[in-house]
Amino acid sequence: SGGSKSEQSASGSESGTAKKRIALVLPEEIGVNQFFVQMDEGFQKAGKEFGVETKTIQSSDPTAFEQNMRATVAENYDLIITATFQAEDVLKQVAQENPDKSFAIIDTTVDLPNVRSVGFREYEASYLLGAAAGLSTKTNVVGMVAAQDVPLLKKYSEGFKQGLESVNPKAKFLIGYVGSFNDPAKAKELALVQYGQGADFVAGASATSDLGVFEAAKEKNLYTSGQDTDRTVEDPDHIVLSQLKGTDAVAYETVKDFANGSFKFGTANYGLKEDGVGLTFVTKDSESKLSPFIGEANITKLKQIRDDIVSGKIVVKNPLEQ
Amino acid sequence: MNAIKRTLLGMLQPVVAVLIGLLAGAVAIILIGDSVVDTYREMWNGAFGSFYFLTNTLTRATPIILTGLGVALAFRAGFFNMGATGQMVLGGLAAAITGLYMPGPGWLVMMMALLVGMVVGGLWSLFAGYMDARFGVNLLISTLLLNYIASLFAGYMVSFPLKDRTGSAAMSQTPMLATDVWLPKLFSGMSLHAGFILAVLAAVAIYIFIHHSVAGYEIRMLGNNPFFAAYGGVKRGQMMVVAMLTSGALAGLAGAGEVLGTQHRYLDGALASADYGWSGIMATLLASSHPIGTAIAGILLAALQTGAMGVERNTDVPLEVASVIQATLTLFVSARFGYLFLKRRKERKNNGSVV
Amino acid sequence: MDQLFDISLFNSTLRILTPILLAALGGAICARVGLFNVGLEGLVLVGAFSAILGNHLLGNVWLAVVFAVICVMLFSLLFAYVSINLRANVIVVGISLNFLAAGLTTFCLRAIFDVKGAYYDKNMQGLPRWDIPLIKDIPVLGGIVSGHSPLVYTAFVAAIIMWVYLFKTVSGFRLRAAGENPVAAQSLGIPVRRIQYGAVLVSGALCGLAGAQLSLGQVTMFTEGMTAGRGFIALVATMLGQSNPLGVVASSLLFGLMDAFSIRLQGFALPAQFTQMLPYMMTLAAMFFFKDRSYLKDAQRANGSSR
Amino acid sequence: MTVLLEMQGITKKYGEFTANHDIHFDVRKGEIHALVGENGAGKTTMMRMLYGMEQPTSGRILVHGKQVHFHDPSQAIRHGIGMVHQHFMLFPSFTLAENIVIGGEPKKAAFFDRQAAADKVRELGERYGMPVDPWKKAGDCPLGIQQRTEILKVLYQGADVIILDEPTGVLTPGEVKELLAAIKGLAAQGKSFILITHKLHEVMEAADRITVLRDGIITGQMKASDTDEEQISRLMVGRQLVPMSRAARAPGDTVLDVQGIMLAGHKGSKPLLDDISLTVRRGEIVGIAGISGNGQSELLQVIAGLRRPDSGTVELNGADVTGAPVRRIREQGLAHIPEDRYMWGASRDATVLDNGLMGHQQRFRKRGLIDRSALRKVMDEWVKRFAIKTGSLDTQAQFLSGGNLQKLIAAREFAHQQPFLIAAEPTRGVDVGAMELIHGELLARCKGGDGILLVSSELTEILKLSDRIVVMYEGKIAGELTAEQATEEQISLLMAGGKRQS
Ligand SMILES: Nc1ncnc2c1ncn2[C@@H]1O[C@H](COP(=O)(O)OP(=O)(O)OP(=O)(O)O)[C@@H](O)[C@H]1O
Ligand SMILES: Nc1ncnc2c1ncn2[C@@H]1O[C@H](COP(=O)(O)OP(=O)(O)OP(=O)(O)O)[C@@H](O)[C@H]1O
Ligand SMILES: [Mg+2]
Ligand SMILES: [Mg+2]
Repeated sequence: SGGSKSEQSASGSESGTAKKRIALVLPEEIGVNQFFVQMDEGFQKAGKEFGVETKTIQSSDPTAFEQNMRATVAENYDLIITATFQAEDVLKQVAQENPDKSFAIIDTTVDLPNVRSVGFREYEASYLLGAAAGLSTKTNVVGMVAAQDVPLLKKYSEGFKQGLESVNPKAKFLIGYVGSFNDPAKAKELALVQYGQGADFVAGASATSDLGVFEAAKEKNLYTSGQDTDRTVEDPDHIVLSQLKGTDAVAYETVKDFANGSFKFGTANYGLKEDGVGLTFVTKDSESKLSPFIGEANITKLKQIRDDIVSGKIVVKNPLEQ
Repeated sequence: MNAIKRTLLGMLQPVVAVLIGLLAGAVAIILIGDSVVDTYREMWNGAFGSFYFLTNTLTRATPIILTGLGVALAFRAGFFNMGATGQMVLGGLAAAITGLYMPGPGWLVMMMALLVGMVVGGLWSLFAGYMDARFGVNLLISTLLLNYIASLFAGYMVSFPLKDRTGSAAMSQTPMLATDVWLPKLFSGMSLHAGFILAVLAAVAIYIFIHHSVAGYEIRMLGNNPFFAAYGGVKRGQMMVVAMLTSGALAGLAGAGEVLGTQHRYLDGALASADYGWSGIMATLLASSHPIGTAIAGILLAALQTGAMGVERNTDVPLEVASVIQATLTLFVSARFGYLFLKRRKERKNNGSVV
Repeated sequence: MDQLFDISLFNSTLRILTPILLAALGGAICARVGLFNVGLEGLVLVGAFSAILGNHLLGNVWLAVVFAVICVMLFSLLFAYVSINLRANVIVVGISLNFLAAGLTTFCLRAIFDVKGAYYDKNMQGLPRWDIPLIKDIPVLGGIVSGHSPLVYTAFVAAIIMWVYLFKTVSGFRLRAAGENPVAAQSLGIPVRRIQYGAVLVSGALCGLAGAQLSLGQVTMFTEGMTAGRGFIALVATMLGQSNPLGVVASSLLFGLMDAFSIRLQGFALPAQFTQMLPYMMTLAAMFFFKDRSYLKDAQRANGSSR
Repeated sequence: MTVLLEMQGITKKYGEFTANHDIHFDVRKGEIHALVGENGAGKTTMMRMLYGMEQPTSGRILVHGKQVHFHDPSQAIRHGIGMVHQHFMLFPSFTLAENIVIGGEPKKAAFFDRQAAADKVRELGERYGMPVDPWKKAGDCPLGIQQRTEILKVLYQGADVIILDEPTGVLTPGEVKELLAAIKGLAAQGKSFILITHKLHEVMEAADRITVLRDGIITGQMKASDTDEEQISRLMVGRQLVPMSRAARAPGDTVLDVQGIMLAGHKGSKPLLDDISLTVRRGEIVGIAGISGNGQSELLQVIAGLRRPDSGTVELNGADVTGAPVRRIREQGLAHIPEDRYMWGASRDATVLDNGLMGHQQRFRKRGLIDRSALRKVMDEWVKRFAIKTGSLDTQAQFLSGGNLQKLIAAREFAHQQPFLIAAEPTRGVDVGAMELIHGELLARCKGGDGILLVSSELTEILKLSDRIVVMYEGKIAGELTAEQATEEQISLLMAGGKRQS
């Protein structure tokens, strides 16, 4: 990114010190998913630390997202970051139409010369989580509450299932769909039903609705797990694991690179190997103490599985590639 | 003279309402400590600030106008059709399927896709009408319920049988349509597509139909007083079919237009999450089911929405506050200040004795 | 199959239906005075938020419920003022209120709690569960009926009180008169407007309870848009129950049961989208048996918007 | 006699239009004061001001000599003024008892004591000779009973001055007699009445004083004993009315042939129509007499195709039209003046023009569109010929006075030029001038060779126009009489379910 670009943008900023301007354009409203909140935090933090002007723009629906993307291009931001599969279509178009503009996308890959993409192999972490559940369950029934029965969430459910079956082929896997990303009451009912069907571990994979799963766990003394950040700190007795995904770090790094001039286009893909995804206690330590339900012995086994995935001894199938 | 006076008075009402709405919105902005002037300027810019943003607004108005017209026609016939969302979703899905799988030259596929979208939307709406006419299943409730059913069904279709398996294959969506099937853009580099022309034509056509055609007359009378219509030999069943079919077809066209003109594929949730259906109903009600009025109200509502996006992008006022302002404005736009104000003054003038 | 029909099915039915029933009763009383309240969704959402806010501020779950009721009543005054005094189209007002509530609660979540998406405090006490002394020991019934949040029982009591009020008391009689023929009621000196205001306020109170049940009874948290369409289902329940409180109880029961059932049906081979359709399908099917539409027609005519 | 109520120099304007001009009017204790005038003369407007539903533009209203300002009817009610509206103000889904006691409900604690209400209503009805079934729903009752309910409601409210706006329009002769007797009885007990009616013989029978209104101006005020019907109608219309004479007619072929019509009642109750057979020939008027609610409405609906009979046939103009769609029946040769003009005959929200188009859609269709200019031309003629008072053709029908709306409907149906016409209550609520016009038109059509089926609760109308008279009682034909045989007593007896005397 050359100086000429910053000069253009200076006209828009109040100070005239030619601060770089970076926009994070989200395809949805931020509150829909913890994942966006986390990303925004990393984005804002980097903005402050590296003296870059940051602007987060939410969109209420796909059409609004497209309009926001185009308007942001028109408003001459130096870098436009966006995220998730939902953004692919629009980004492909907009980036192609504006070859001299810089873009970045988080959580999926768009292979264009002016786009930097960072994808995640969540299914590897899901595999670990599923294995953890399979190793720990006493009732041989484990459940998962997912937001919707859509391909996107197969990254969680299919990986989980593979992991579960690999360590405990006899275990029964229950899955329930909330039908919405923010209906904790319904998610709680689903978790209660799975509890009624004998599950002693119910994984949450329903974005904001997970809070309902956590509550069910607390109420019925179930074990559960969270997503994206370390949720075990909220209730270590019941939320015993958390599947991690470093979206905040990626947003932070992207801004940092851009501010320092080390920003490069191209694609990157983060899995267990790159430490982009993970599982608490296995790939990363947690502030909370390990639940006896999981137990140190299992953690040791899981660490081995992690190493096998990294070394390629275990190949986790990408659920989206069929 | 009188006609001019009446038109002016008719315009006064919405103007006063918008002013009060802006005032109420200003209170919201002051409460969060932002500049009222800046916020409204950005709102205006986001909606009409340049030719580009104007076309954005018109793009967004297109599905609102079309669903609104459909709702208006059903209302006129006395059918409270709240099912625009479901009809739109199925129309969009059908258009996408046609666009993907029908062989033939692009323009023909495009036309067929629009047509199939209309037919499917129309049939879905007619289904509700049929249950009402034949089994006495209340239309208001059934159309609301059918929205959920349609959305879930379409969600299933694009999550499984019709799923896009190209690319990352993570989204619940159909594959992308071939470019020659897309509705042409009206101006290069802008989002406005030919669907807007269709919406304008539809508004004019529905206006002529409702106000000047015999069938439209019968539909209006049916809506006004079904007994009178029956007495005069209006065939309720036939008119119901015409009204519900057309109403659903317009919603279906709205969905097909979005699919062929904007998203270029059917994307799960894209039509429902934008609340086009509810906006269409609001446009109709604001215009008392007048087709041309519905089109204007549709543009107004779209402008409020694109304006809110402008506020989101260019001020520190967050999106939710922008939507509060938008809701406040619509809330007051339908109020009848002008009317009350005038009526009271007139009464005072005419009836001297009134205290 | 025994996994489909067990005590917990009926137990969860009662939980699921309560917010819907409370809101639908609110819708019913509005419909009875000729105001078709499409804004239930928004009112319940405001109720859910203010219940959490009240609990946060006052530190007492009962005061929180009262706080929610008061907040929603104030919010519903807006509905009353714009539709009654300013004679705006009630449906437009209702839809606008839904948008307003969504924006307002999201904004307040950020402004007051400084969080996005959800507010959750693990130390916050939700509504207690009541074990009803004698009933809880009755084998099957006890398992179904006992051990719910007090608002579950309140909802049913409210339905009965409303039924008695509407059909047995003088004041309820006049309320129905005001809704059925406002011109005639006015000509008899019945204060139609005041009655309409009263009905909207009661509706607000009920939606406040519905919201409180959702955010303090079913779960103890607030998330953006957590009503997830329950207000619209309540609207359907209102209409299906023909704005008769007992009818509303029946239609809410049907919906609650089907929703609870659909949750259990997941995993029995059908794709989730189809099991999720079940409550809507069954409600639709139920309508084949409830055909007296006279009341609904009046309600539609009263708001005059189909013209 | 003490003056209870007085209007001094009252003027009421609607915009440019003066509905009442400088009205001086009073009501004394125990008197029946009749108010007569053509449709749109301003009678209802005057009463609405007395009842607080409208405010006068200028002038004063005095009650017991004190000036009052009524802003809403409840204030008028408190001052002892009650009004029975021409178009009823009832709650259709409520019982009659509920409709009557509303506003003054008997209570047990806060609860509505419905039993006490029913008892009170029953007793009230008996006292005034107007019994009603307190538990019946108002919406299910015939117009006659609804009217009765309205009067009982005002009596229940304890009004001293009772305004009756065309109370007899929907009543049968027997009911009218009873009503007038009841009014006179009440007047003797000290109640005062303002009676608005178009039926001058009722005025002569019941009223003590008469006020005549024309175009919003009082054209005469006199004692009933000092005047006669002729003078009153001259004051009303401003001209002499010509009495009509009936020419002898020679009926031709059968145009309507109804055989064995059966129509079941609501779950288990008596059939609504029980084996009805009847014919109408070209060039004759067949009158159907009967107390309203004895199956006349249902019979007409069956003939007009608005209701499907359970058995039996309807043959119109040589073709079987049983259960055929309305449009086909109309094309086959039916014109139809419906009995309830607001329910069947018009759309209040639509313009006069749109109301006039109904049934004529095919005639004014031009390439699928409505030929409005042609329609306007034709309707301008109707307006002139029937002297319909309307702002313009674009006025909404709801702003027409009831009489003028009726003329519009009649004009529309006469314009059909069909060989068979149903005329149901063709002159209900219509003033003498308009009645003369409509009757004349009916006779002319008949003379031109059309068959007419006339349904009227007005015996004089039936007797005056019909060649044959069919009396209906409880869904059956109770008897048939020729015009020569028929006397009012005979018909009344049949209508009341008595045996036919031979
Ligand atoms: N609110 C109003 N605005 C304008 N004109 C009105 C209004 N009310 C009444 N009029 C007109 O005033 C005139 C008098 O009407 P009114 O109803 O008093 O007549 P009427 O004597 O009762 O007639 P009818 O015998 O048909 O009942 C009519 O021409 C009517 O159209
Ligand atoms: N705003 C208005 N503008 C014009 N005319 C009106 C208006 N409001 C009422 N009117 C007319 O005022 C008159 C009074 O109405 P009302 O309901 O008393 O019965 P009516 O129409 O007079 O019936 P009828 O003619 O049989 O007596 C009617 O003619 C009515 O149409
Ligand atoms: Mg009158
Ligand atoms: Mg009148």
